[in-house]
Amino acid sequence: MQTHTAKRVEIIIEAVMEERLTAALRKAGVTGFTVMPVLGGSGRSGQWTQEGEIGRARGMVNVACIIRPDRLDTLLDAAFEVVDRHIGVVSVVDCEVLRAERF
Amino acid sequence: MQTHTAKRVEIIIEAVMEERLTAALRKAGVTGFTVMPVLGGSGRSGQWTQEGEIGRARGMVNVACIIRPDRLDTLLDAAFEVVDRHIGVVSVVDCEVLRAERF
Amino acid sequence: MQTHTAKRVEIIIEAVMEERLTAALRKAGVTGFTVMPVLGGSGRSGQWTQEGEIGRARGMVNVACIIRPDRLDTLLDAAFEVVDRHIGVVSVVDCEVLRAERF
Amino acid sequence: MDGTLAIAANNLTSPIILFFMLGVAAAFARSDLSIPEAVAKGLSIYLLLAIGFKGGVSVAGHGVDTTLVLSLLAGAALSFALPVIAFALLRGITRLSVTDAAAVAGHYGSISIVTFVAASSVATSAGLSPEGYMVAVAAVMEAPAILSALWIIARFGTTSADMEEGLIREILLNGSIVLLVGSFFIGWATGDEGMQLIAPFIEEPFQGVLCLFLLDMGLVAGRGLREARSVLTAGLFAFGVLMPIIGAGVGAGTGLLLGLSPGGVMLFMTLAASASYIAVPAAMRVALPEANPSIYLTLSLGVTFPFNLTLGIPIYLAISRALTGG
Amino acid sequence: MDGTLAIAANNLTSPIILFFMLGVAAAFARSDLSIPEAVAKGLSIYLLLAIGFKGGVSVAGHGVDTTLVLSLLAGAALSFALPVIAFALLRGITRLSVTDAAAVAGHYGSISIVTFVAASSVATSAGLSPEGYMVAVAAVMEAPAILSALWIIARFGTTSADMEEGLIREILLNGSIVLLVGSFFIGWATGDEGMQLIAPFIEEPFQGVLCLFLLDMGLVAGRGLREARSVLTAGLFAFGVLMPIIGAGVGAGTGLLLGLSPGGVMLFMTLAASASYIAVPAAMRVALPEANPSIYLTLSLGVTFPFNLTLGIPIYLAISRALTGG
Amino acid sequence: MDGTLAIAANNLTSPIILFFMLGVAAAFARSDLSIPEAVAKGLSIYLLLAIGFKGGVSVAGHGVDTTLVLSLLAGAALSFALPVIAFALLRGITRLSVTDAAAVAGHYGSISIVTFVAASSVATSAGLSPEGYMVAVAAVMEAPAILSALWIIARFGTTSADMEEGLIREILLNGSIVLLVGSFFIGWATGDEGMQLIAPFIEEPFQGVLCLFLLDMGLVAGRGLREARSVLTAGLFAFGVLMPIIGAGVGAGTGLLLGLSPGGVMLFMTLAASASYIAVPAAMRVALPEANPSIYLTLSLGVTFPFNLTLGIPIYLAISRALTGG
Ligand SMILES: Nc1ncnc2c1ncn2[C@@H]1O[C@H](COP(=O)(O)O)[C@@H](O)[C@H]1O
Ligand SMILES: Nc1ncnc2c1ncn2[C@@H]1O[C@H](COP(=O)(O)O)[C@@H](O)[C@H]1O
Ligand SMILES: Nc1ncnc2c1ncn2[C@@H]1O[C@H](COP(=O)(O)O)[C@@H](O)[C@H]1O
Ligand code: NA
Ligand code: NA
Ligand code: NA
Repeated sequence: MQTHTAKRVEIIIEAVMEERLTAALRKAGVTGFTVMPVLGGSGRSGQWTQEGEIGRARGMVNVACIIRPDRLDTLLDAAFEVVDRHIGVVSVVDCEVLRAERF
Repeated sequence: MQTHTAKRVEIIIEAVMEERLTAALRKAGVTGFTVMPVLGGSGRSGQWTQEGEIGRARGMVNVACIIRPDRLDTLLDAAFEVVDRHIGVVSVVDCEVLRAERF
Repeated sequence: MQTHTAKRVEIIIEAVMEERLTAALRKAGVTGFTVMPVLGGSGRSGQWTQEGEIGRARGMVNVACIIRPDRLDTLLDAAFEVVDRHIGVVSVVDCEVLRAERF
Repeated sequence: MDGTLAIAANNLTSPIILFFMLGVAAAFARSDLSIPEAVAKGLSIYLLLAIGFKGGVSVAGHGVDTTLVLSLLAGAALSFALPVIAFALLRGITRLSVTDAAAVAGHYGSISIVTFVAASSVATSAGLSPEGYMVAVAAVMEAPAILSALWIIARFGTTSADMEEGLIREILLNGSIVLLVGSFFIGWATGDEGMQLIAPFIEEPFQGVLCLFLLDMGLVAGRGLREARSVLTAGLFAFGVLMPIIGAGVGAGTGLLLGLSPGGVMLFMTLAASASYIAVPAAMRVALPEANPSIYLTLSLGVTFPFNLTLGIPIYLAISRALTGG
Repeated sequence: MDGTLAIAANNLTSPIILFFMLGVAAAFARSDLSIPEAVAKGLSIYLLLAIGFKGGVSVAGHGVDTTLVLSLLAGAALSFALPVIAFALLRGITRLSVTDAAAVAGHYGSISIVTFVAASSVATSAGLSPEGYMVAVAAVMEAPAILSALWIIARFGTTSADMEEGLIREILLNGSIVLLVGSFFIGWATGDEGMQLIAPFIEEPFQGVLCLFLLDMGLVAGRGLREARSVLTAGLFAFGVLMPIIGAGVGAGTGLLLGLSPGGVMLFMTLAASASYIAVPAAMRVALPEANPSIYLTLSLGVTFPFNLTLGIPIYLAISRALTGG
Repeated sequence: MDGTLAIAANNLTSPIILFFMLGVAAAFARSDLSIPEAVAKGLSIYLLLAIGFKGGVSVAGHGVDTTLVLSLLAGAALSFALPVIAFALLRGITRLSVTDAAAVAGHYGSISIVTFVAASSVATSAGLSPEGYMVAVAAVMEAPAILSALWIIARFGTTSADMEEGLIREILLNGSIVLLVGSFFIGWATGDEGMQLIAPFIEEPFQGVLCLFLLDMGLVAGRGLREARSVLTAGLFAFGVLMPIIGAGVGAGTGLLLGLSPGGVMLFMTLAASASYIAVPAAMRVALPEANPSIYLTLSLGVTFPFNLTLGIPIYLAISRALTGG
């Protein structure tokens, strides 16, 4: 099956920043992404879980974004602006995709 | 620790197509996969969120499938048949796995 | 944008073992990880879904851990100890991360 | 028509409608108010169980009316027929492609159970007692419209609908149909005794749960309208208001022919006037992926649902009363 | 035994059982009907809180019976002992490995709280008033069976159970035990005054919530049976029906020796007859990962639970009445 | 003060407090008891809807008091002013950085709606009838404190707060404010008629739902305390108990000046004494990411909330009665 080279970016970011991130992505022309839930985790700011929480101060989400390699830097710049002062993790993986016309 | 080369395929697909996809995978001999939830996203067909939705017309799921490299094409063929006319994203990443006998 | 090489480990493990896994990771000095939910899946032990379940006998979670390459073996050893007798899948992917000082 | 205005005004200031409007307003204002998906689904399960059970208990009480079977058949026939009317209307007053028009049409043959519930409330407060089996008619009307839409595609379309084995089974065994029909039969089987047992769960808090559910529907509808402003042309909007009126007319005629009570005629009108937003959209995503979901979801949930909820239902009540002398 | 038949028939047509059957049927028909996991967990939390609280209030009202402590001890002893019987029976009539047989055996020493709730309902409608502390007996019976199963493995098995530090704590502090016991003590502490405050929440809608919960249990049980048909041999099926009867017999003897009321004896029988599907399966996944969960889950939830719910409970009621003259 | 002790003792043994304690104990004991996030959110939505609606109905019944507008203004002023006091106190008795101190201070100007609900219950059982619009005062007090905290940072801090466009809108349209205010207006608009319709949903089960919700709050608070032991210095702990007392004092003075009823004064004290754990923490994460959330969440939910719930509320009741002669 014919596949095409792309980049898979996953941004784990605070739930309160989700809308700001996706707005920044769209502003940078990145219109394809998927938001996935996070149950909890651990990092330099300690361990947390979303269980039973009613507020959004602790929650995080995982925004996955598959993108053409030449658009990666635009995406990372846009994402960095938002995560800059915030906790969160940005990782990039090389991948192959079907149906490249969709990206 | 001893690791083995494998492929990690992630298929973001409409929730209504999940059962068709997993049936197709099983039919193609792919019996190992994990289904993960999706909260929302954005693509050519616009932005959406699952918040407060009671129907399944908009929801998507993320099917992750780790597979021996030589079985990749079988998997992609089976997946493509299902996603073909549908929205969704298929990406493939090279990975290493522990306990290769499980795949 | 400046990125740094890292490893992304994803461990799909039974929910009942989650605490044991994260305790083992922390004991091995791995303090950064994110836990994500799983809806269902299929493997050698059959197909399952979390829908409507009230117990934890069947559920799984996905623990993602981004780590400096030189710490990978420590992590895998710690993880292996916990998954050893249990069902579950451990995969490792090469990735690039922003803000390497966080890992 | 003074009474109608009073009922309409009363309806517009019922907590149910006001909570719906609160949801719409919150969504438009981009508030982060939201009901978790699991809770929203839980509420809808509650409503289906309660309404089905109550319908069954009512049938157990009043016995099987001779018109029951005819009503079911008439419901199915309407569900088959209405999409054809809707399709013709859409092709006449909008520029939708055959595919999109067929998909939308399918929604208007099927029904919205919350609209049905809201109409039942209004009917009851107006002193009417609709036939209990109308809930079974609602269930019967859910699915045929889908087949109708697929037939329209096969007949007039260029793309083919994906009618693979399993689709029909999936449509008929849709969770909301199974729960509604199952609860109906359980209510029928256990009757008043069963009702006494679970009335504090399904009767008493019902209106309050409905408020909360309509808050959620308002949030979802408002969000949809906000996102899909661009697809909502004047023609489509006109369709979203006209089609329920046409449907209600057809429903009224059918109800009268069947000899239903005033409440029954009103509910038949409401069923025919309402548009699906659960069973049909899901089926369309499977069978007709090329159709644009923004169009049919926005029309059904963003235009026709609020229209029926606010203006339609009191109108149908007034007309049904005028026609039946009830 | 005429009364028994009537009660059994009545039980079989109670909404609770019918909703369970609806769930099973929907799962077998592969309907997509499902209750969100969060809602199902919320329902189970509600039931545990309500049943624990009611038990506590009842103890506050009737005072501490002299048999309370003896009943708790007897419950713990039964929970330790029943797995040994179950293990022997399993090794006799099935071909399960030692590991699988021990894991299954552990489930049958422990208890199913929903079965207990259903039996309490039946007892109350039959005019009995079981001792309020039976809910504490239920809590006490949850865990010992796990240790029993692990002892069986250590004694007869080749694989070793993973008895690491923390497991015992985890078993005893299992969420359902903590909630049940905690609510019991809160009910005890606040008594009738507390009950008045929250009765509209935990008393009145209780039966309705139970219906919804049993719909979910039916869906899960049906799905399990569908997936695990292959593991369910005739021998295993026989065990799933025989073992509760044996357990009920042992429970009846114990209840009589303790001098419990007719309702208390019936509930003791039910506890002994029922099999765990929350605490024990989770513990087995941790300590005995080699045991096949399909076997113990299918037996417990797919065979023994429906058996107790439909036939077992009326039988235990009849026997308890016959034995106690109640 | 004998009556106070009795009320305090009575309060400490109310099911609401006991379920909170059960949650804390379960979290400390590392039980796996937990309420699903969706259910917890559903419960908080229920409480906001119910309390807002009831407040509105009460205003509809008693008419718009002349002091209503003044109370709203006073509430906003308090919400602006209290963070300044809190900041000064924190800088005096703890070693928090300006950033952390400002973030914490913001929480204490805002309010905790569950504390308000608990105080309302106690007021009602003590025979008081607080002004219905106090719930609107609560809503008005949610947000100003955030601006106050950001102003403190701008004035005394080295890092700058992230006051981008959208933040103010986001704060004001926070889901809990929108739902509380929206339900208040709907209750006002529909009055007693609306209340009759949905009372079996929002009135009767209210106390029971509150118990379940407080169980969840106890679990979350207990977990927070367990994780964040290290940040909780003696100075911070002292602040977490002193600040509500100071706030209550300021609230008492304001309530008296406004001429509120005994119940109104007590609720004003409670609002001023309580600390936010929904709106403010979320806003701080956005605007002041450098502030350590463990500090403000632990103080607000782990120290001040339990203090108010157990000791504070009965004290505020006693003082309000003494001051108003009510
Ligand atoms: N190395 C990592 N791998 C995966 N997730 C991480 C990692 N570090 C941090 N996270 C996630 O990001 C959150 C905040 O991290 P931190 O800023 O280090 O406290 C954590 O709670 C985790 O959910
Ligand atoms: N480039 C992408 N990266 C990640 N997810 C995507 C991407 N494009 C689309 N998606 C997901 O697939 C869904 C449908 O995409 P589309 O068909 O482009 O509307 C979106 O709503 C996203 O959830
Ligand atoms: N190849 C695979 N790819 C992704 N997930 C898998 C795979 N194999 C197993 N899993 C997951 O791990 C669980 C247990 O696997 P197993 O031990 O093979 O039954 C499955 O239910 C899946 O959720
Ligand atoms: Na219709
Ligand atoms: Na048992
Ligand atoms: Na305050």
